[in-house]
This record gives sequence, C-alpha cells and structure tokens, in this order.
Amino acid sequence: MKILTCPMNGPRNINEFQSFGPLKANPDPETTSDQDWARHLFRADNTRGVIVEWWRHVPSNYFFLAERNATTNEVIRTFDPSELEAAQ
Amino acid sequence: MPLRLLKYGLSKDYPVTGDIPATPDLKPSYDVVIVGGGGHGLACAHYLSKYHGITNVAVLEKGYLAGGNTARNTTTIRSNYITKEGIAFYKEGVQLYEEMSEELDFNVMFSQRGQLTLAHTEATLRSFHLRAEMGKHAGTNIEVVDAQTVKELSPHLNMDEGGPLEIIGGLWHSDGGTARHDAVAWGYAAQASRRGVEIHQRTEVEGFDIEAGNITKVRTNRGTISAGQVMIAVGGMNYDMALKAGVELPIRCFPLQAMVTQPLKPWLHTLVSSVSLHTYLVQSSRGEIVIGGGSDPYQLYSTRSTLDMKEHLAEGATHLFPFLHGVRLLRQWAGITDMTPDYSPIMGASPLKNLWLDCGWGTWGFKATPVAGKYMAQTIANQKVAPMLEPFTMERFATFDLLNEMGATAASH
Amino acid sequence: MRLYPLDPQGAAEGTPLITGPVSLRDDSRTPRFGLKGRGTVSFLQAQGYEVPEVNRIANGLLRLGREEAVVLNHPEDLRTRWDAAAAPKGYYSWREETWAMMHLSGPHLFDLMAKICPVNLANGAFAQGEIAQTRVGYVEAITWRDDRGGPGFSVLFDIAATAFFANAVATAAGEFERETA
Amino acid sequence: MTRLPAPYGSRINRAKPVRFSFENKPFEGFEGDVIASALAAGGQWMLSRSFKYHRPRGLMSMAGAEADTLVQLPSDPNAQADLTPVTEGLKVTAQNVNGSLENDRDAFMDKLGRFMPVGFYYRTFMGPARSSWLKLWEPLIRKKAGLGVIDLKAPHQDYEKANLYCDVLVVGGGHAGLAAAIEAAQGGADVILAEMEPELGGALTYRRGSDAMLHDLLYQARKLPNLRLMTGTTVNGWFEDNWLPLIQGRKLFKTRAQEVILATGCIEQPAIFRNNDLPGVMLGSAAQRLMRHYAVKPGSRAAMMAANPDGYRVALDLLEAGVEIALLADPRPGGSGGGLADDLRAKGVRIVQGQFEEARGKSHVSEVKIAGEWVPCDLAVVSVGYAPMWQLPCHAGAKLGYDEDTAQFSLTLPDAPIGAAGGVAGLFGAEAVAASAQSAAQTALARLGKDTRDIAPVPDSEASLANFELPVNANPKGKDFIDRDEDLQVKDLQNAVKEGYSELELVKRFSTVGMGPSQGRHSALATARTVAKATSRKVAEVGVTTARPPFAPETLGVLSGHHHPAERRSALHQEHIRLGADMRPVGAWRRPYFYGPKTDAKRLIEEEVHAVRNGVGVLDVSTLGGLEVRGPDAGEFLNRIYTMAYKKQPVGRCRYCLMTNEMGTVIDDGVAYRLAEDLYYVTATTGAVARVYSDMLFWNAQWRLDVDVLNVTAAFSGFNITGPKARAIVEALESDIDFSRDGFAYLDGREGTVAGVPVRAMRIGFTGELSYELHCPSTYAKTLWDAVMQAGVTHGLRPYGLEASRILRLEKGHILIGQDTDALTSPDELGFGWAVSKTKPFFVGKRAIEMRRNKGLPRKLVGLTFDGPDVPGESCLVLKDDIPVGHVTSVLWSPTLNTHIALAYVHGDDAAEGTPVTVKCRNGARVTAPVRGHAFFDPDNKRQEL
Repeated sequence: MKILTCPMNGPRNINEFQSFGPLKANPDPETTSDQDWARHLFRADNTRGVIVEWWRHVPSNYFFLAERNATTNEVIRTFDPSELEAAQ
Repeated sequence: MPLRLLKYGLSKDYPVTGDIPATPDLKPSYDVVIVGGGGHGLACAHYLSKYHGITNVAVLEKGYLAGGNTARNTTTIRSNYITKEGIAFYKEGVQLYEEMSEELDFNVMFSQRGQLTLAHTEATLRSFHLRAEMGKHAGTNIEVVDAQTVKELSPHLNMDEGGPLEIIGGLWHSDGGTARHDAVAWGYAAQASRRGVEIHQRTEVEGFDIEAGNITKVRTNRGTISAGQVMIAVGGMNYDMALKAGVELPIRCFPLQAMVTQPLKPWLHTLVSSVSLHTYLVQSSRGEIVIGGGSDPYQLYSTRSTLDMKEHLAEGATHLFPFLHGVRLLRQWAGITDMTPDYSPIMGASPLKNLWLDCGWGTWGFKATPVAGKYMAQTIANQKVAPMLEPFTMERFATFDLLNEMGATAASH
Repeated sequence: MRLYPLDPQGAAEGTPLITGPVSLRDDSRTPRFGLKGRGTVSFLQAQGYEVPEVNRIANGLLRLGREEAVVLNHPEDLRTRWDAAAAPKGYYSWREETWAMMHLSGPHLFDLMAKICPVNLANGAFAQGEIAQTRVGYVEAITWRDDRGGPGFSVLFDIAATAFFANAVATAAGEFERETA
Repeated sequence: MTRLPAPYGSRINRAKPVRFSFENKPFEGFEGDVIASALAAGGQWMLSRSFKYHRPRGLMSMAGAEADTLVQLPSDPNAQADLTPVTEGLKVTAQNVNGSLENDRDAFMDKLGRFMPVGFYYRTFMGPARSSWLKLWEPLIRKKAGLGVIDLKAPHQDYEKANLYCDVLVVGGGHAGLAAAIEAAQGGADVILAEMEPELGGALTYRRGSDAMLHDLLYQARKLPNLRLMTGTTVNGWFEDNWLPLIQGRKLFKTRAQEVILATGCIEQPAIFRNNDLPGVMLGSAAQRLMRHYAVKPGSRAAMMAANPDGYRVALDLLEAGVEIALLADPRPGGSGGGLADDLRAKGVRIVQGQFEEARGKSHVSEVKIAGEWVPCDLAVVSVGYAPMWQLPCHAGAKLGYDEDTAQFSLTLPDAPIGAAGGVAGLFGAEAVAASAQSAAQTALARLGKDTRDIAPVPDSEASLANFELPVNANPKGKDFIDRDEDLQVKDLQNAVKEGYSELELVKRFSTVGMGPSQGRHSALATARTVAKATSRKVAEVGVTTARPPFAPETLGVLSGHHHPAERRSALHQEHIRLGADMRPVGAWRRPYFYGPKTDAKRLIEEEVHAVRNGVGVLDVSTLGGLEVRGPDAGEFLNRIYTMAYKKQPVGRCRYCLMTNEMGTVIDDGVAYRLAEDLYYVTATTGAVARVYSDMLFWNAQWRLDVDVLNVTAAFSGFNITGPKARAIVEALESDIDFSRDGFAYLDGREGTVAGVPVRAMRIGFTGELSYELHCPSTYAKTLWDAVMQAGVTHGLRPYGLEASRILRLEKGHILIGQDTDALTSPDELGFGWAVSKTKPFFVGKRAIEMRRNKGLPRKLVGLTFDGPDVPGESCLVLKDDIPVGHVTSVLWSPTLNTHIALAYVHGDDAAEGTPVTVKCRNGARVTAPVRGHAFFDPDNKRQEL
C-alpha cells in the first residue's frame, strides 16, 4: 500500500487518509462571472503531472496538503495548510 | 456442430479472414480523424462507413487496438439508469448489443442472463424503485423484487437475515448481461476496415493545429495529417487529449480495479451486485468469476493494482457467497476512468467547430459502445449534435443542467 | 449515576472481555480531561503540566495535536480550575464521554497488535511515550505503550463501538487461543 | 511402486504413511508427499484432462507451472497436485472430466481440433436466430466451461491477517536468497526470508552436488537472530512502496519492507514438439524433484533432451537412480556436454545431436522420435532453458527485455529500493550467484544507512546454461502445445497473427495464450519467440504481456480474512431491547423501529402515533449527530456553513440549519442551539454527521477562522418528549430549569440539571407537537431516561420508534434529507427560500443557488393526498403529458388523518396549491391528486407552540 507522510502523524498507509481533491483557487463570489463560477465548481486540476491536493488523516481529523504526481503516484511533499497562508 | 466450423475443418490451410489489416502509411488528409482505437472510436468508424458512406476515416491508436478501457472493463451491459435521458440512451445500447453479432458477423457473445442488484437498506430499495419506475415507463425490463425472489434468482446468496447486511430486496434487470469486450472492438474494426477505414496502431496524437476555431492538422508521432472532422474518444486520457486542443474538460481520472478467479464449473448464472458492499460478481463463459467494485479513492493516472482493493473485493465476494473462500484468484488489473461531476458522459460539440467529444465515460463506457458510436457518427456526418446526445452536452456544467445520475453507478458498472 | 457501556444495563452489557494469550481490560472509568482548540496548551502549562510534543505522552498527559490534549487521572479540581480560568483556555472536549478506554496485554500482545493495528508497535519500533493516532481493531483509535503490570497498550476509541471493539479483538485473538489449545 | 532409498526423499517421512484416494481408488503416500508425488509413486501419472481437447495430462514441472496438475478436493477446486500435501483420508478427484479420467467421454474433442481453430467461437455460434447464442450455444459451452467444481456448502474456515515489518525482505530461499539474507542480517539489518516451498534451498535441494553448500548456508542462516526464516510462504505480489502480501497457509502477512531483494530464481521452460503434453514428458528439474524430494523414480527408461549442462546432470542423476537412459539428444549445433558428456558416455549413454521431434503414447509417453528414429521410453525429459521469474519484478515496475546473445529474458529493475540476485538476475554459477546476492544485500544496507563492504562481481561459470534458443519445433500435424492450460498449439498463435492480431497483447486476447491458471509461466518464452517469428520482429520487441498480481493463485478467503461490518451502539441500546423494540440497522447503529412483537407491527405503530398526538411519547434521538462549534468566530463559521444567519442568534435560542454544498444541493439539516456567545451545539442527521464534521474541518482548514469543532455524537444522548402532555412530564422532573410555557418558549434552549443529570434542553421537535428535547452526556443517559419514564407513568408516556416518527414528521410535511432530497435538490425546490439568507455575503452554495434560481424552477416538492383504492408507492412517477417530471419521495398512511399522505416532486409549473397532478402507481394505474402544502396536519403550527 502507498505510504503518505502526514505532517502531524508521520508515514502511514494511505488508507488511513481521505482525499479531498485538488486545491482550488478561491475566487471572489462578488466579482466572478457565472461562467467562471461554474468553472470553479466543476473543474478540478487533472493534470498528468504534479497536483496539489487536500488530504485528511482520518483518525486525527487533521487536514493537510500534498504535492503528488498523478501519473507516477510519487508524493513530492506534504505540508500543513498554514504554509499556504504564509505563501499568500 | 455449426456449419461454419466445417469450413475450418475441411480447409487445407487455415482460411484467414484478416480482421485487422496491418497499419498502413498515413495519408495527408482524412475526412474524419478518430483519436482513439477503442470500442467507441471503432464503433463510430463502423457507423460512419456503413450508414453515412464516410470511409475516408483514420482511427489513430497510441498503443494496440482496444487496449485501454475496452480491454479492462468488466463488460456489464444494462440500462437500469435513473434519468429518462440516460434510460433512453442505454436502452438503445442494449438493443444494439442484441443485434451486434449479426451486424458485425462476429460473435460478441452477448449473454443476457440478467443483473440482480441487492438492497441491504431501505434507502437503496427506494432508489431501486425509482429506477424500476423510470425503466418500466420507458419500456425496459426491470423490476424491484423482494427477498424471497432474490433467493430464487440467486439461490446461493447469503441473505444475512437479522444481520447488519441483510438483503431486503433487489432490482432485477433481466435485459442486463455481458459481452466479450475484445470481440466488440475487433468486430467493429473488421467491419470498418473492410469498408476502407484505416486503423493506425502505435500512432500517438501529439497535438493539434488550430485556426479560427477549427482543427486544421493533427500531429502524430508518424507525421502530421489534415482532418475535416475530429473526434476524441480516448478513455482515461480524454482530459489530456482535449487539453492538447485547448479544451478543458470537467473530468477527474480515477483507477477502477477488477479481478478474476480460476475457472470453475458454472454455478453463478446472473450478474450479482451489492450497493452497500461495493462489489459485483459475474461468471464468464470460461467459468472465471469476474469481481469488481468501486473506483479507487483518489485521483491517479495509473493502471497499477492495489492489495487493499483486492482485499475489499474479496471481503464483499465472500460475504455474499461465503463458500467462495477457497476459490483462487488468478489476476487483478485496472483501468483509468474519466469521471465527470454528474457521473454522466460528455458527448457532442466542443468549443472547436470540428472537434467532437465522446468523453467522461467513467466506469460505464463499455455498455454505450454501440449507441455512442451510432449517434457520434450521425453527429459527425451531419455536423450537428444528434438529438439523442443533446442532454449530454458539455455546456450543461455551465448552465446547471446536470444529469441526475449521481450515486447511480455504485457497484453496478 | 454514570453508566459505561460494559456496566450492567450499559450498551455493551454482556460482551465478554477476553483473557489468556491476550487480555483486554476496560479502563473506561479512568478520568480523562480533554481540551481542544486555542489556549489548550497555555492553560495546561499554567496548571503546571509539562506539555510534550504532538503525539507524545508525558505524566499522563497526551498531546494529540497542536492545540489538543487529554489528561488522564486528573485531579478532580482541574475541571473547576478550567471553568474559572479566562479564555483562551481551549474548549472542553468531553473525552470521558466520546471515548472508551481499554488496555491490552498478555503473552501474545505484540502478535495481536500486529493483527489489529497497521502501525508497527514492536519493541524498538514504537517507544514508550509515543502515541499513535491510527486504527485499532477496525475503529479509529489512539494507542500508546502502557506497561504498568507488564507490556501493554492502552487504547482510546469511539465509546459507541465498545462491543464491536471487544468482539474484534476476541476474533483476532482466536488464532492464539486455537494455538494454545 | 517402491520408492528410492534414502537419502532420496528429503521431504517425506517414511515412518508416517498417509492413505488417500484419487478417482475413488485408494493410494498411499507418506507425510510430506504432495498429491502428485504420492500418485506417481503409486504409478498414477495421468492427473487431468485438458481444458479444450480433453487430452490426458500429467505433471510437467512439479513446480506449479501448468494447469494440468489441478485437481478437485472436496471443498477446494483447482488445487495444485504438485504443491498440495496429501493428508490422511483426502478424497482427490480429477477435474474437467466427463465420465472418468481414464475414459473421458469428451476425449473425442481431441479429434475435432481441426474444426476448432484459434478464435473459432468469434465466427460461429451466432445462428440460426438472434437469440441463439443466449438460448442454444452459450448453455452448451457453459456446460463445458470451467475446471473445478465449487462446493456450495464449503464449511467456514478461519483466515487470519497480520502486519509485518522488516528492513529487508528477501524473496526466495534458494542459494541467492539465503546468501543475500545472511549478508544483510550480518550487516545488522532486520531481515525476513520468505520461501514458498516447505524447505529452504530452492534448486540446491534437488540439483546435483549441492548438499554441502546447502548445509553450510542453512547453518549460517539459522544462527542469525535478526533473520526470520519463513518457509511455505509465498510472496504473492509487489505493491507500491514495498508492500507485499506474504501468504502462509491461511494467513496473510501484509509486509512493509524498507528494502526488497528478489531472489526468485528461474523457471525451467518446456520444449515444443508434437505431443509434448503427454504424461511422462517432463522437465529435468521435475524429474530431479521427484527423486530428491519424494524418492519417486520418474520412469524406468528415459529419453533425454539436453541443451545445457543441467540436462547432462539430470541424466547422471537418472542413471544413478537406476533409470536407463535410452538416448540423450543435444540440439545444439556442434553442442557437447563437455566433461559431463564424457561421464555419461563412460556410463554407456548414447548422445546424439538432435531434438525431440515428436512423442507418442496413448495416455503416457511410449516413444520419442529423435533424428528420425523412434526411441521407446516411458519417460521423456527436457532440459533446454530457463526463464527468470519475472512476475514479482514486473509488478514492481521492472522492464522485461530479451537478450539475443544469451537467448534469455532479462530484467531491468526500476529505480526503487529493490534488488535482484541469482537466477532472476540471469546468473547461474555458484560463485556469481553468491556475489550477486552479497552485492544486492550491501546495496540494501547502504540505503538503510548501515556499514557496508565492497563485493567484487564474479564471472558466471555456468553462463552456458543460458545460451541456447529454445527450439519451437512446430509440427504440421499440430498438437505441439505452447500453452497447455489453454490447449494452444503453435499454429494457433501463427493464425492469430495472420488474422491481424499481431501485437502480443492482441495475440493473447484472441488466442487466450497465457490467460490460463499458470498465467504464462511455461508459455511466455515460446509465445514471444513464436510471435516474433510470425511477425518478423525481434523477441525483445514482442516482449511479454503485462504481469499482474497475484504471482500464484490465492484464495479469496486469505484476502478477505475476518469481515467486520461496523457496529455502534447508543447508550440505551440494551434498554430498548428490554422494552421489546424491533431494532433495525440505521447505518452502523440500530434503532427501535417500534416497540412490541413483530406480528403486531401495524397496530403498535399506529398506537405510538396516537400516543404522541393525543398524549405523550418519547423518542431516543441519541444517534442524531451532535457537534460543538466554539470560539470567537463560531457565529461567522456557521454563517458560512449553513444557509441561515447565526451571528445575531441570541444565546438561549435554537435556529434551523440547512446545509448546501457548493452546487447548491441540500445535503443536511439540523438545529443550532447557542449556549454561549462562543458556543453552539449543532445537530446533524444520523447518516450525515461524519461527513458534515469532516466538511466543517475541511472548510476551516481553508478559512482559518478562530473556531474549534468537535463531534460529540456518541458523547451526548438525547430524548424528545413530545405530545400535548409533554410539559406535564418535564415539569414533574426534579430540575432547576423553568419548563413553563412562559419560561421556556418554542425554540428556546436551556442548560441545567434534570434528576441530577446535566442537560441541554431545547424546545424543538419533528412531530409538530409540544416537544422538549433533553440532551445529556451519554454516561448519564440511563439515569435521565429512567427519571423521564418514571415521571411519565401517570401520563401514559410511551416510547415510540422510527416508523411512528416518520409518520409523525410526514403528517407535518417535514422533509428527510436523502429521502425527500437527491443529489440535485436545491432549497428552492423544497420551498425553503425562507431558510436561505439573502443578506449574508457568503455561504457555501449561495452563488450556485442564485444561478440556479435564475434558470427558473424545474421541479418542486409538494404535498399530495390519496383517498382512492390506488395509492402510489415511494418512487412512483409524477407525469406531465406522460413524461416523468418528478416522483413520490415519501408516502405513508396517516392514522391521524385517515388518508395516505405523500411528498412528491412535481413540475415547477404545477407547484401551486390545488393544481391537479398525475401519479403513476406501481401497477400502472394513473391517479390524480391536487397539490397541497407540505404540512397535512396542523398547518398553522399551533400545537408545537402550545
């Protein structure tokens, strides 16, 4: 089984985790057109390369992000969501 | 013994039919370029050549013929859908399967032994009633049956009376069945190529030249060709392929796994699936038990197999039929499914004028092979979306005209 | 009167707890004061607790997250002191109500843990003082070495799954019972 | 037949005879025998009939490389006779036999082979009618399909699973595996060595002159405490991140290895010639295994084909065991066995250049044609080449190539913590094998961060074992089997290519080559060579088909282990059982459906409804989700999660919660009780709470509001006391809460103690009656329940179950999420515009709700009543111009109103009260009913505010 390294709990079998899908941009509902809002809702990053996605470690209910290659399944890194905030 | 076997027995040499001609050189130009030599692409080529007189067609296949999801699915054919659009479409799909061996002069072994879907909860039973009412109204053979009838239809099932997974009823779809998946693709390939369609194996599309909203050229690893109309039907690679034409599809890819046991003397006569256990079983004509279930839990473009999915499917199978514990598993495999947000395909027009989509088939594409081929061919021939396909337009995601099939596919492919 | 699942008339009444190659003990009556959310760590430190790293246990204090902890066998007035303290002080997390607490030991302890838990809990691989938040006996759980009275593991898990957990452990231990028989 | 004397028979215990039967005939073997060896010792060489032609078949590999050894055990179809031990009293029968093994009535199929060329079934069995396949041909074919027979009454068996961890897992316990394991363990790693056979040693256990080396390796291995030796253990696949299933009997060890060293060896390959499938034709290694492991003499007079030194060694072994060598044919041009040949010649063995051209015999080989000469024999042994065990490496991503120089498959490993040693790495000579094993171990140790030493590579002294291209000696008359499992001959593959199926995967799919139980073990090399020749390509270009797990067939039982469907119990579980409740599953919980005997269900449910409407009832709502949302931003958080406004909700008040997803679909509802400025207690539906909780955490992982959410579902129990007499009961309880009408208004919430129990009390309900819902920590639930029941005695308080609750709620037109809603239901379709704030700048789903609203209303949920004889059931269709536009979501008999009441989706244009709509009953009858509002009973909501 694939190993995913939880930033809080360390390396664990991936079936301890739940995927919450690719990270999405946060468009402003006030200024975004209907067309773009629909795109925001229904489209997700499905590239064959590296995607950034949300994961939940189920036993500890901890949410974090992973950079994973969606073709090779290689996990490049995992990190706490506060790093996103720091980057913004 | 059927007479045709005499032909083999009495010929001095093996009488070659030549189903699949060797890949020819690419011509500079085709009326229609079909990207993807799987069941859907080949079916479309067949319908274009036989019913619309369009034979200057190239089918481009990256690998070998029908080596993608056509080869990897578990071959369920059914029309027990929820929406009237879905039912009408798949009902014709079933009918076309009934005629297919004759149409192709190739035995696709459509085995309509019925599909029994099990309900362990009242909520499931309620959804079965909706499928049954919708199906009956559209004229398909489908009914909700009680636990007693479930037992009669599949006498060896563990009913788990009083247990947490008690079977309280089922959905009996007597039209449901399976077909030999490879044969479907080969039959279409043989027919289409006899009418002049060119099938190019090991021919990978690398990109498209686009001018004024039209695809003008298709670039491949074997050269660049010009195309009148282009169709994309590349299964798990649809998102990627469409992106090469600048078209962004609302699709995410997930592996779907299945597995098969050693051959056993036939004992399981219908297709049995359980919504709660995410497991379905069918016994092939070779005697193997094919077992499948839900998709993998996260996005991935890989046909690797996992032990955890195998354990999960084995748990489901031995729960339903406990005596299977000593039966040996022979092989497991996976395909890449292209899932849309409303669990329904995307067919028809694209933002480019001469690019036609046959995508988003997720886990249920095989059953639609003939009907998608038929109406995609009609669409391409008329350069106008066939009415049958209108509900499946990509535009529905911009206009909130989603198809209400969500939850419709659990464990029933 | 408070009633825990394995008590007479409790939800898991009559569920046998195995003994033998593996022994299962119910510790659900162990007092456990849980806090979660902003202020948790500072409150506990203010009360004189040494708060260890996340997923470590020290002196009966389990650190389960950046701002989540449980104190086992806490003094009775800790709750009163928390009530009286000023925010931020974390939020009360009802740990004696959300979780059952059980203890596993016995000659086949490590063999059993390898069957019911995916984390390597072997000697050397999993140290005293470490906490694993994982799955034990098919339920989400928190486990750590608790060697009072010989090698053992304590487990915290969904209190509603008490009977399920005890039965799952018994099934997994059946193999060793059969071996011994 | 007598056995060879010791030391032949390393695996059998001659002191322990074992009696069993085959085809109802008694046989005797020894403890340690496999079925095939014991049968061979008893002179029984034929084991089965082949898949298609029903030809007699026996053992070829003694290593599980062919389906011919599959036999039927009572509860075990398709058991491998060459791997399965005999046990006392075992009843073994042959498979795929019509009649008896000796006189198979389907043996005539062999003569019809010419009428059944490759893929023939695609071109026939279609007529005369469209349904002929289904009705006529398939039933006939299904009768002939399959191999073993399933025992529908197979008794339960316990299968166990455990996790294993190690630094280094060595797969295969032959020379290379033992050497690698010893080296790695000596280097300080924690090592597991898994060997599928019952004893360690691999080929050393049967290969000529290996005893001393084996003894030495075993001595070294056994004294290492950090090396765990697991025999009888098959490593049955490789999965991501070195996750490997080790199967030992009925136990599955799911093993996580930091490093894997593959020492899986080689598999000897058969030769292709006419009738190469006759019993008595076997591989050299099989003959050696029979003699060394089981003391079985494989024949009395042997013809030998040897294209490598191992073949000459086999011939020497046979001679030593008293088997006459009629002739040794060496197909290599100018080939000579060197010193080994001299030894043989010295012993009078005739050696010729040539190969087996054809074999003959009725059900056992009786002569072999070599260089035009028919040589009488009862044993035909071939030693012509090897293929590396490619399966596990290929699971791990290794690329299988073909080396034209050595005429061997070769493996290139992926860039991963995986190594290979010995035969699988193409090495045969002892020194080269040992060096490759030590080197693989050192590489692993280096990656593990341990101290290492340098290992110099050693040239392979036995490279000549692999320098000959296995002859594909096709015969114009056929029966030259490439794939014995599937009864495929050379021409079948050639004809598949002629039909255009020229890619190897297409050859496989069209001909089924490699798809049988042995998954290409004995056919892959010959297939690749045959297809290469037929398509004028190099073998390397053709390759092999994708190797997929499992390596060897594995039982579904060992994969599934113990199955544990989830089970949760609320605090009053036993109390309900004591009260006689009919407990039904609701997710992992069980809830009272009604109270009393099943036979009286209808009456009892109606009584429960009447009790609530006319007196008072109590419902256990403990399984309802409970969430605490706390912190300075709690109100803002709820504002974003739910559709209504919560920031200004007064402390001590309750407010409805409606949750939509980003698509504007209604996904849950509940009530939020504000206990304090920074604390809300929020309920969620039983089935949805886990998801609601994780969604809340997910959103806040993005929003980063100063809020904490806790799931207290199991921590809190709740009872809803409802009915006109509800207040009388709560006021009778010992409490510091003012339950009076003025002190505790509708939608108020209060904290306090009741009967000494801390409670959260809310005036909320689902029945439309005066209701008090008391929530308390679950360990107090029984105390509180007893107090409530005690207080209720004089008022006729009656516990009621889920079914009465559903009726009561439907009488009030309250929706059930998931039943009255589906994956697209918007608040507008429910008529819940009132519950959607128009002033909040944002909540999840807001934008989608607005976009959907702009499109108009496609359907709407309305109330309907049915008085006539035809009453639609749940999910019956609402038709407009005979087109389905909606369906009935809930329908029940109302004991209060004496009519059938329903909620249904109707067309958006028909939603106005009084509009007649048509519903199609399950029997097809159309009934028409006027649209009504949701609430059938007390539409002005007077009763709940009493």
